[in-house]
Amino acid sequence: MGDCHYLYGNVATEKRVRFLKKLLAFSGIEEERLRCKWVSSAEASEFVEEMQDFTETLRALGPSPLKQAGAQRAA
Amino acid sequence: MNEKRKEKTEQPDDLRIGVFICDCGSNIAGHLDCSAVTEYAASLPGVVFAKENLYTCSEAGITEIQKAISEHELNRVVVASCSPRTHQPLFQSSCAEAGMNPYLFEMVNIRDQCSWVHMQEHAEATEKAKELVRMGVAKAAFLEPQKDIEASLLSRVLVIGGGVAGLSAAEALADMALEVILVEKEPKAGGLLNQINQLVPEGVKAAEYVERIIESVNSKSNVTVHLGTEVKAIAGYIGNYEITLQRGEGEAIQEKVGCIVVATGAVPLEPAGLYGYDGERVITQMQLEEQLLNGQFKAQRVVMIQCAGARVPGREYCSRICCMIAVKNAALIKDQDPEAQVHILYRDIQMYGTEKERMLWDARGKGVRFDVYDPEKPPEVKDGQVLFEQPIVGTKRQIPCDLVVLSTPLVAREGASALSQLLRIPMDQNGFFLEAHAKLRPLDFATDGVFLCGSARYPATVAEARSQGLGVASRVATVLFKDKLVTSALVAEIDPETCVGCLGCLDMCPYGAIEFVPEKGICEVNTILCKGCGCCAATCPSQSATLKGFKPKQLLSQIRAI
Amino acid sequence: MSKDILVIGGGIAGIQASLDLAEMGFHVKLVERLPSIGGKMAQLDKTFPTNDCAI
Amino acid sequence: MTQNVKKKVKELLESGKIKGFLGLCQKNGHIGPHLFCDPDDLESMVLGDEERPGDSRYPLNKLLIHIARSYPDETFGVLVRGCDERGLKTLYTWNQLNPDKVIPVGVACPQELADACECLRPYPEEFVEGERAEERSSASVTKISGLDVKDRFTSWMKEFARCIKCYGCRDICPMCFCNECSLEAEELIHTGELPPEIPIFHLVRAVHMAGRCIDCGLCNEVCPADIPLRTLYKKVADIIDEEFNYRPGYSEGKSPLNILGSAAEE
Repeated sequence: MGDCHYLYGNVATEKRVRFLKKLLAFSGIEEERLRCKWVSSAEASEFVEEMQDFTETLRALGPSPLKQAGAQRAA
Repeated sequence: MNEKRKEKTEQPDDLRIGVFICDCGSNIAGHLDCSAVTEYAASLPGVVFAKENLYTCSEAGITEIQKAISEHELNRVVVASCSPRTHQPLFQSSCAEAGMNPYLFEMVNIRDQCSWVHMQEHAEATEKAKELVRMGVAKAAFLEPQKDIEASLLSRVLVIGGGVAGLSAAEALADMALEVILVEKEPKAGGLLNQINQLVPEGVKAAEYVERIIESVNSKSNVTVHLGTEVKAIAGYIGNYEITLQRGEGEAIQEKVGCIVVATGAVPLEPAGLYGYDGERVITQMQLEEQLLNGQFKAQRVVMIQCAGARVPGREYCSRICCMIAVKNAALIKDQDPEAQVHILYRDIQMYGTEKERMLWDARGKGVRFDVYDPEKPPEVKDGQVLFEQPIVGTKRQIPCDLVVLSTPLVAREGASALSQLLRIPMDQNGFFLEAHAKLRPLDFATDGVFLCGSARYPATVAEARSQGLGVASRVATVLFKDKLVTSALVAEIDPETCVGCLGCLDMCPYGAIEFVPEKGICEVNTILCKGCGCCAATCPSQSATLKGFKPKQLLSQIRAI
Repeated sequence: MSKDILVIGGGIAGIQASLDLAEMGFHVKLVERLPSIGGKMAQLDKTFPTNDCAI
Repeated sequence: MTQNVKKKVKELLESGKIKGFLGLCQKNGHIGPHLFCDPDDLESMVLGDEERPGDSRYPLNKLLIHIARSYPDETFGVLVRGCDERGLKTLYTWNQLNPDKVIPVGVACPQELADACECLRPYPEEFVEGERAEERSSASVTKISGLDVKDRFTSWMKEFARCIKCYGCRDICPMCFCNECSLEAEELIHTGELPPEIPIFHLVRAVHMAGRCIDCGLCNEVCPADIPLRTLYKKVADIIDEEFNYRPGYSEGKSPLNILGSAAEE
């Protein structure tokens, strides 16, 4: 943290994500659908691992309720 | 995608986008179908020309882009190739040469972000490359021409601090024919070297060494030295700083400079309350230096205690240079009087480099005794003796002595935080100034135009302070040798029509580039200070603050192209 | 006096010197014995103590 | 019930401490905001409790922004309840009002109103009228939090589906002082469709309420579709408090989301 090219950009992001996760949860959207991780350009394997893990998480959660709501509205 | 929204992101009519897909030899073409991507790019709305190149960054590739700009009257160019970090400036300047505004150029990374990460998935990688290109083209449609920001540069430098680092910087800057203003708080330049006896391994007298640099600096007509003077105020920004100096109670001096070098050094810790420190029987290495210098040193039996007040809770860093100083002085005492007993109690010895390691072995050869102590059970100074426990064998030992010398760390100056606020430069938890990047930009601050050298950054040896001083001069020269300051136009702007002056963005700017203008009741961006990080744009609730090149319209069109 | 500069060695020091000189407006010729620049740094993975990627 | 307020305002006006007092008046059977400038003209002043306590509230502090902008050198008095005072404090931090130019005159809300509002502090620091009612916690938030995630989504979608995009919640909101609103930005919210894209429309507004909403509940009152927006924003305030120990109108200084670095969290 704080080890950002733009000094404190990632600190600001982290605060917002913390807020957003809880807001999503309260609105009925699983907070696991939002994830924030810092991976440097030198950490390819960490990035791959993270992405695969996130993909798994999303698969397990199933389609987003937003998508279903959108489909219903369109119909 | 929602039909209605599609209308909203409708592209401008007069678009003539050219797309160049790079094979990067086999780096990209080896893992996905570049021809298919090119064909696909040609079909995208607004695209009038698409071409595949073996190496877009080669002479041939560049010529191709330039030719296409004139032949097909392109008003946007998208290159899908490697990382923008590598070649974006080249492509942009090439576009500019061909008469297109360089800010109408967009780059798509289909190598690092596509071919390299999907090496075994030819078909999928091709599809992803198409998507990436589609996004790039979507954003390019909404790019706006920009003009680089230009500002004047004063070829003058303020050096704060007249120790060896600041003097060296001033000397080198003056040799580059830049005008230098050197400010030293004390009535005499030279810093800590004035109190030091001699320098190893050459054995030169510290005072003579620093005097030579002071004379050299004084002899230069383009250096103004202000002794006994402090910096009171700093306004402005890179290229045009306005400085207020104050000499004692005298009148304030106003100066204008283009760059600032911080060389304020550090001070040895005064070990009040440690090991019975009294300045007579228990002294610091700095006081020992003075005794050796003045010929007042008389002790027969000396014990030196390393890490006195260093690497302890609250001051956890290693001051790096104290071990070298202790070994230097121990050897010197033995040289003066081979019968003298010198004992160094240490936790671990930091003598980096073969030359310094040699000094350690030489000192051992001369009969200086070294013993490890356990930081959990530090030595005790009592009745002319030093008591300590040898950690491995657990033997308790008493060393009778006439003099105890404490090796205390260099600590940050008290005035450091005031200067840090004046200049808006960061400090670490120990009060030392924090460089922009420990390895890549060790002498720069993140703030453009302000540089750093010597022990103000971290305890440094004389040689290090000198080389940092010389180094910082060349860093300054990279800025001031130009005719004018040219910076990227991709900075934040605040719409004066919609800003309500809520100050929401003000504290979010890490560069202090946003200012509230009370007469207008709104905030304004200083485009020279702004680095285009976008914190303000992300915070502004009314989208009054936006970042050029990353406006909501541009980003959203890119996102919606997925 | 010619204002062009020859830098011998394309490792981290030579590259930084060339970049700084180029920034100052000098014309720089960087000579490296090997087919690519980068020197020892290019062979390292991470660099101590900040663990930045060396390349 | 208005005697003390009238007395106080009369004093302030007569002593010249304030140029005018922004309060409520009753005319032709209607209650509305009014700027009282004459100490002898306080007859029609009311506190806005027509049929039930607090049923005729207005975002007086929001109106004060506009008055203050036209008369930047004058000081004005304003009628405040607990929420209005939080609003003033927050508007000071957002540089929309100058605390040196505002003199609040406080009234405490009756228990009935405090209960209905689930108000954490139904009284201003100083008040000349009413009695201090007991604080209430947010049962409505707890109720929704107790639902399972799918039911929460369904229930909110049902509420939001009634939205007719009248912007009433925003227009009444004393914390919505922007000149230009993201909810009208073409790139974010498209036009010509009802309800507006849900839940995005309401979540965008909820995000903008973070570190701002002072829980006055006017959005709830004004909403023609009875969407429990206040509950949503109460939760927003709770989150900011849980995560950063900051609650607008109660805590000092700026929202942690508007301060760089993590210093504000400690």
